Amino acid sequence: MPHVASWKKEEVESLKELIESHDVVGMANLSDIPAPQLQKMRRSLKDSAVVKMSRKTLMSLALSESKKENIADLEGHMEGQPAMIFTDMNPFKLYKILEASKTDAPAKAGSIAPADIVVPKGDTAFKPGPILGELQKVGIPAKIDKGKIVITNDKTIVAEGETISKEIASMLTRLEIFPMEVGIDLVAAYEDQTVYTSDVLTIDEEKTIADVQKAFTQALNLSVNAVIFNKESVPVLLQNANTKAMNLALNADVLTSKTRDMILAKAYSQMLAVASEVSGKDADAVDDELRE
Amino acid sequence: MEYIYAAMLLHTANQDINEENVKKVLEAAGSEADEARIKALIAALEDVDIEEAIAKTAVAAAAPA
Amino acid sequence: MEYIYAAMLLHTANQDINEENVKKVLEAAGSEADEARIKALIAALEDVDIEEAIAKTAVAAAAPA
Amino acid sequence: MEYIYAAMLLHTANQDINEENVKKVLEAAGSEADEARIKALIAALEDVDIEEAIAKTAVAAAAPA
Amino acid sequence: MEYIYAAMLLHTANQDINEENVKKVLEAAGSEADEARIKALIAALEDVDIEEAIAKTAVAAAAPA
Amino acid sequence: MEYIYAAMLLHTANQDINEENVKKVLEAAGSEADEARIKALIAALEDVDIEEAIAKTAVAAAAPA
Amino acid sequence: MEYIYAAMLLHTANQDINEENVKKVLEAAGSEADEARIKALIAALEDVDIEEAIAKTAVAAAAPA
Repeated sequence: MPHVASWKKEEVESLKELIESHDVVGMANLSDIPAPQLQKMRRSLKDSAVVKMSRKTLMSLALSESKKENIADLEGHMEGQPAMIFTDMNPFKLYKILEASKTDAPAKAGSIAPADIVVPKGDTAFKPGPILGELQKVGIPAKIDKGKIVITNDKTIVAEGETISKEIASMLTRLEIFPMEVGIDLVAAYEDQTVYTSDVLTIDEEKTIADVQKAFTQALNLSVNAVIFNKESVPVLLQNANTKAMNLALNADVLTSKTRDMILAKAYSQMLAVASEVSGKDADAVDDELRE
Repeated sequence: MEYIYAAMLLHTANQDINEENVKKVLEAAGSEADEARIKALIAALEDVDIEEAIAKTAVAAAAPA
Repeated sequence: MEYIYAAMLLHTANQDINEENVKKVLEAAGSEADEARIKALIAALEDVDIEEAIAKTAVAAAAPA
Repeated sequence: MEYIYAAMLLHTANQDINEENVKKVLEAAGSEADEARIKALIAALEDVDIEEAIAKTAVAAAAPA
Repeated sequence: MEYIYAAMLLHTANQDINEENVKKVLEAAGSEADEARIKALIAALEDVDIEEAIAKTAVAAAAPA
Repeated sequence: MEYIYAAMLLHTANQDINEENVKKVLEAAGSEADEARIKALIAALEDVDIEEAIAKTAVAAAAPA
Repeated sequence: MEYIYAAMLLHTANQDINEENVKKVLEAAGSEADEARIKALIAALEDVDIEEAIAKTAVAAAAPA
């Protein structure tokens, strides 16, 4: 090992210890997180994860010296202001927790819009003044109405993926629109010889629910269509059987306790239908009670 | 309504809906048979498609539920 | 539906819906009168208040329309 | 509905819906088998395409019972 | 579906839906009675209220159209 | 529904839905594997196009409308 | 869908949906068990109430039917 300062050696050793003592090692990007917020997040993660900022070279060293197989691959995922996260949580769960803890933040000049940024129509807190011109200048449709500045239409002023200009960033802040999400970006996580990147770590809960429902529906369909008896399929099979039996009884005019009233009513309404046709031709062709 | 039921009965039994038949059915049912009304009914039914009228009921009844 | 129409005819004419009457009506209509079906009809209608049955079902069918 | 269920059972099992069979099924189910009703059932089903009648939505079925 | 109709038949006739009865009904209908399927049916019916299941059809049928 | 899920799992994995496999899956899932029910399952699925049966709405079939 | 089926099987059998169990079931079904997908499944299902999701399907299915 080349000559390095002893504090650096110690830091690498401590990172290595953390790597060895946790199942999951994540590589995060802490760019744009204000210090107080980072403090808060660290505190809330305290029992489940350790966040460690260090120099890239030291982290690389610690990763490459670790005996864990493939963990050195994490090196390729250092972005922005990299930090390491150590936890025993399932990496998918870690990602979910970090995403959920992100908070809204004001736009900064030069930031990339994470989604379409829309200025909604409606009243603003602004009194008439030069701000009207400034709004119009950045493309926000505004006018004065009853002593207030009002935005006349919903307006997408920055599309997803576009860079936010200085003027727009400052206007969004004045409008109290905070389009950015700030928090710990987990870029990749290592567990058990595998490095998972954020695209893999993303969980779509709605899709999971939809899949659960789909699986159940498929199982129910299969049970009913193949006439396999279980407690889910039997009620449906009973309903289907009942429908078929009722159809047969009603279509063949078989009087049963369940069909009797309906068949009588059917005869009656058929009679009324014929009577109405008949009385349409000649009112005297029907008796008084059938005349409308 | 007896007159209509009588006509429908004859129709379903594939019998002619004429004065004689309607009268016969009504009398068998112990109902008074008014000649003028029977005549009017038969005349009116000439332009009525009973099957169609009945079929319409079915549709109307099915629709609401 | 002949049997049903016959029953409704008798009901409307305020006559008893019994074997003899149903048979008489059906025969007057030139319809074959099957004893078993007549018996079944009468048995099925024995405890039934026809007016009520019609009213109940008709209301239910008409209401949502 | 026993008679109808018995008919559906026989139909589904590809058996003839005749007096003997319906009676046998009803009795096996501990149900009273009334000859007249059985005969009436069979007569009623005689002219009916059962598959079609089963599949065809019945008017009244749509009405909330 | 024979098994289901057999169960409904027994239910309507106020008989126990047990192995022996279901088997008896199926055999009377000339249907093969598979013990395993009968068992599965009975097990599934343990948690099912037949009346309620059937009643739901009516509701479901009434809701949509 | 364990048996069904086991069958679907085997189907999706392109494995034979036979006694041995179904049993293996059920046991791996800590579920009691009843031989008779497995046999019944396999018999029921024999002539069934699973892809089709999975996709075909079972519940809507109940709707007469 | 194998992963979901495996999870549903475990759920129905009242077993824990954890890595070990899902893997065991998938392997018994002759399916390749990808660790990452299993982990993702488990993390995703942690916040999902399977019973509730199923109940909603059932309601949705019953309503339009």
